[in-house]
Amino acid sequence: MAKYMGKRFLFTILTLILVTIFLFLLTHVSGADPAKIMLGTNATPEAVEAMRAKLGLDRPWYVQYFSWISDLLHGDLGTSYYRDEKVSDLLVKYFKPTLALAIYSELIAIIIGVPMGIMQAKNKGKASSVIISTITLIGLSIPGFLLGLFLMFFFSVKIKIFPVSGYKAITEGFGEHIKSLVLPSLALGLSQAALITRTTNSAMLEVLNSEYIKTARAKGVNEKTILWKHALRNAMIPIITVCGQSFAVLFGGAVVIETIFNISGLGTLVYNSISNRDYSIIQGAVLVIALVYVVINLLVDVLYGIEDPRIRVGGKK
Amino acid sequence: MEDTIFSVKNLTKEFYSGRKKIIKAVNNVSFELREKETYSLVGESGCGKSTTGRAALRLIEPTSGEIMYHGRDAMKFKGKEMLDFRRRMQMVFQDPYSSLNPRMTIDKIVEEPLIIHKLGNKAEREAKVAEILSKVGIRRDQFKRYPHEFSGGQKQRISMARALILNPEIIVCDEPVSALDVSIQAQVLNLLKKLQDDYNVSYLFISHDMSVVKYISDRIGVMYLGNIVEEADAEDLFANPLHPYTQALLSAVPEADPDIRKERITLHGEIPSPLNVPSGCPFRTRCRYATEECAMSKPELRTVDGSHRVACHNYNK
Amino acid sequence: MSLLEVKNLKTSFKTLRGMVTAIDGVSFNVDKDEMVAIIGESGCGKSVTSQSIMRLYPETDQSVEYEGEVLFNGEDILHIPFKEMAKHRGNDIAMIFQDALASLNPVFTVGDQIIEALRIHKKITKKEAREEAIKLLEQTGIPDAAKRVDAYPHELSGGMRQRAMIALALSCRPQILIADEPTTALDVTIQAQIMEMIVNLNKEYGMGIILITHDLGVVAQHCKRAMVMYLGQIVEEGDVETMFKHPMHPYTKGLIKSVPTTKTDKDKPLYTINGVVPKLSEAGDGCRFCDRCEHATERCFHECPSLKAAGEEGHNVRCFLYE
Amino acid sequence: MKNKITKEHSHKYLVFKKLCSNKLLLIFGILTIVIVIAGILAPVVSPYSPYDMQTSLRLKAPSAAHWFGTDTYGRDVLTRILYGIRMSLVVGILTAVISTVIGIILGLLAGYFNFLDTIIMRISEAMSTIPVFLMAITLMTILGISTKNVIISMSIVYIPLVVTVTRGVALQVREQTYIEAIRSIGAKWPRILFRHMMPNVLSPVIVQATYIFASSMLVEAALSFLSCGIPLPAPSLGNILSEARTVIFSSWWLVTFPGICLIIVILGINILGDALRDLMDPLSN
Repeated sequence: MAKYMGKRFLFTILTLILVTIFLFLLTHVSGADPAKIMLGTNATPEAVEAMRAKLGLDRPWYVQYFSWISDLLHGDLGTSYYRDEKVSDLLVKYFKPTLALAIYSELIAIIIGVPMGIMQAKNKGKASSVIISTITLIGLSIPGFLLGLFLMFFFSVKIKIFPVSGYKAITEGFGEHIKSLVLPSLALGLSQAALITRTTNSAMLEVLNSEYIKTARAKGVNEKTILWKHALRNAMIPIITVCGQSFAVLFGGAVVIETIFNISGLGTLVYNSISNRDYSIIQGAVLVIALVYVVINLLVDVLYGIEDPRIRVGGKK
Repeated sequence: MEDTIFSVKNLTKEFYSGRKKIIKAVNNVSFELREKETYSLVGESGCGKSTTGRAALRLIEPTSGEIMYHGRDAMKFKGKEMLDFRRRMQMVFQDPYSSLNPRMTIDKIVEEPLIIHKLGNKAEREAKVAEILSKVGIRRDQFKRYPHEFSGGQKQRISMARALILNPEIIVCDEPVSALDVSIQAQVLNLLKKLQDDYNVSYLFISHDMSVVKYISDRIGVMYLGNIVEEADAEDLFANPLHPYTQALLSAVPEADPDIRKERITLHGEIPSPLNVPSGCPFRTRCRYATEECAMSKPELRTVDGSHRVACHNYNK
Repeated sequence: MSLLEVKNLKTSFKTLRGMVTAIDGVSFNVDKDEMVAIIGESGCGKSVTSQSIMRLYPETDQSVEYEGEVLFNGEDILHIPFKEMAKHRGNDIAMIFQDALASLNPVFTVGDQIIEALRIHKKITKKEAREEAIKLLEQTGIPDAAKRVDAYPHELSGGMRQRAMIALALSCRPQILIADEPTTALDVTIQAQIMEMIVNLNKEYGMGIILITHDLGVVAQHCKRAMVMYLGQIVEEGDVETMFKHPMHPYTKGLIKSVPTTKTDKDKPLYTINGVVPKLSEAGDGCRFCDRCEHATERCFHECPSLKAAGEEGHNVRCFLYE
Repeated sequence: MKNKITKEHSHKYLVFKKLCSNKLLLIFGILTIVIVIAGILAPVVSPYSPYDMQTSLRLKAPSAAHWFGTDTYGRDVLTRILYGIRMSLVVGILTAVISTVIGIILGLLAGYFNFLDTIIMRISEAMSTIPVFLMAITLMTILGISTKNVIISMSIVYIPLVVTVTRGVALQVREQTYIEAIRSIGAKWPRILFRHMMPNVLSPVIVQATYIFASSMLVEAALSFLSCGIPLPAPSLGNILSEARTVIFSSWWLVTFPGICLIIVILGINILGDALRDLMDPLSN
């Protein structure tokens, strides 16, 4: 187990290094000149040159990369091209709403997805299973932003039980906080719920077809225990995987939903930076989200170990 | 021996398990194959018989040892020589279901070797394919079918056709009948014998089924944990097994004849893991005659009577 | 009254092609102390027979239909509610499967799986169950059982896993043990050990055993009575010695003759049965073996013979040749 | 015997018949086909030009002349939707094809050569740490907004997915005996890889490609909705919705019709994907 986790950890570091190289290359390949962007279109060539020297952009690319990395390791993500603020400060400020949104969406996705998937597998061949699979398919086909617009139109404009937009921090009262995030979380979480339903269903079906389920039945275990103890334990790995991945997807999807619901989170920050071509912020935000993904995956790996003795004992697979 | 066409000497294949542990799957194995003869390697799972077959063909590179083909050193073959070696040495595999490409019709499958070796033009190739397929008992109207439309026995016939089409000298048959139903086994065994007569091929026959081996072989090598422990003419081996392992193996074979209920030598314990081969004689942990000497030194394979060879300290000369 | 009476058992499965009958009219008895073999090649329905007796197929989605009766101590367990069947499984009738690695749940220890079985059917504490589990593992010849009880299936060797599987099946001292190809996946030397153990269970505890196998050797060496199945039907049944020496049904004859033994003459080709086993869905109205039979007459293609007594007592055969 | 009745039908036919028994899916499938055909024939069937602005006709509700109403610039919504579907389909198909072709090649190489496996899979894993949508929008910012760049960015985004799927299947196929057999005959790697392995990894990858097709249409719509996708004034379903954002609560037809069309088309492609998956399932029974 320790060896397995050590290996996973090393891979994680490697992945992160690759991500930084990738992000670094992206901004370099794009040919965008931060100095020009910062100084605006009317800047004189001399001023741009001076700015480039100040930012260190006149150095060779690998020197720039390593100085960027060493800054990163010190928690310094650079300065925004537009606003006179540190990227790290901005990210911290905008991170919380997105995190809250992602957590609630994930909860919705899991609470709906896992039981639906189990029901679908349990009732295989019955009408209820067909209904669930059809709903799932529809859920996968509705764009989050459309769902968001619809929910907003119905619940905020027509019935008026939820606010149209805006985000309330938890410090402004838990009720308000939840209320402000219900619709965005639904808009974001439902498609993931569909995905989790699908995965849970196919994982359960596969397990229920296996020989050891027959053994369990042959020794007299009742069907309920077979489903919830024997089958679910074994189907856990794909379910955990898809839940972990969906969390990262939610962070990505937040860009659109936050814009619609006017939540000032990472998504909005990225969106606003795009029109300004404020690469330092985009770079920072993407890096943070990649970090979230990687950490979640590491947690998922730990869960694998706890879940599956074949990984825990013997370090195989 | 004059008519020896192929021989291996001190063939060894090691695998790495993890970073440091070495598995000696094949340990100093030597045997030779004469013209139009069937030499069998028998043993239980994990004894290294299949690995020996593959290493002898250099399908996996041996760690050390000598492979002589018509007096030439096959370990040094490269490029055209190697391609020619591949052409003269063919293989038939155990699993009929996965040994044929499911996306190709069987006439294409059988034609493929000719294309790889650039033999004949299209018309010639087709004629040859038709001839060989008819020979193994496939009807002309079945040529354009896909493998899944055939039964296991028929698939094994098609595999034979694929191997024979290049006019090989030697065919390595890796458990060719063990995946087949009993009534089909007999058909394939008969076919193997008939084809040997018609095409003058030699077989290196790998199997765990003693009765089948007895029926098909001229000479037999018994393997245990990567070593050949006894080698003899087929009749001789069954009439007069010398190694305690061979004796136990023969007595354990359930004969499909209620009259032959023999005195059984039950071996206790299990085959040791190849990661942890006992010192000295590999069989000593399960041998009822084991002495101190057996733990000290490894017995060499020595000739006792004509072509009968055995590796055991306790056999009195 | 026999311990287990199977009467006219017919099992059909729902497939895309409609209901397909996998076994058709299988009848046999198993007495206490008796070891009966069901012989057949793949697809003959021998495993379906055993799993139908245990009712292991999920019945909630109507994908399986049973007809006939399975009487255990006189009670028809084929038609009692599915839930009640669970009480018999493991407790009265237990089963061991071919592939022990696939048949043991990978996420629970061997001990946990035995303890679970014990606690379903007996009112005992966890601690008692654990001690019982260790005892069972010892009985099945697992060395160091007190330690192995906490091992996961993947940590054991093939032979050990099959022993653990047997320990699990024995946990509630069932009256009938169904062994479905228990030694097929094992090496011959290990095979011999496991078969010896199964034979002992039969002798010492008087457990009725149904041995399902394709290996004629195993049957010839260990069983007294056997049934031969072909395409979902029993084609011949009787005493092993007589049947192996004087097989009656052309299929049984062919099967026995085509298997090489160490006494087979090497210079003669082996006897073979022509053709291949047809698909279940292609079975016609006539005798199911007619396409491959040397003796088939016009009648065989239109009419299916029934299983009738022939030869010695207790010997039945499904063939017009013996009418 | 009742077993014999449907004997002559192939397995695929039976699966297809079973799929058609789900009426709801069937209806959506047929609707999709209608919409897709209308989209393909947009220049022929649409009564107006998608770019003609008529200020006098601003934001008119659906009528006999304009079935789906008009937008803020007085353009016919139906016409724009038809052209928009065309655009979305083209972008989706190209994305699916490009990412699949590149992904299959990389995935096969990774699945066959151990040394390439580590390199390709590490890079692919690093790329997939960035969520699909975020990655697409980042690439769009850097490459600049144009239709071509939408296709390029989305193709890049989906390549790791195809690589992972292909490699997974390739690893299984590589272990099949027929690959060992063809190697034992003396075949070289390009032949093994592209003649023997590729046809056998294709089915799951094609199923994956249809999902990419659907999912890339979703992403394209979202990108365009945020004005980072297809540049205006070209119609795409995302663009139409994006332009409608400001008047969304007063002019319902501007969101409803393009929204429903988008959902139906994506649903239809997903149904196609599921059907392919079931049809290509290795022959059971």
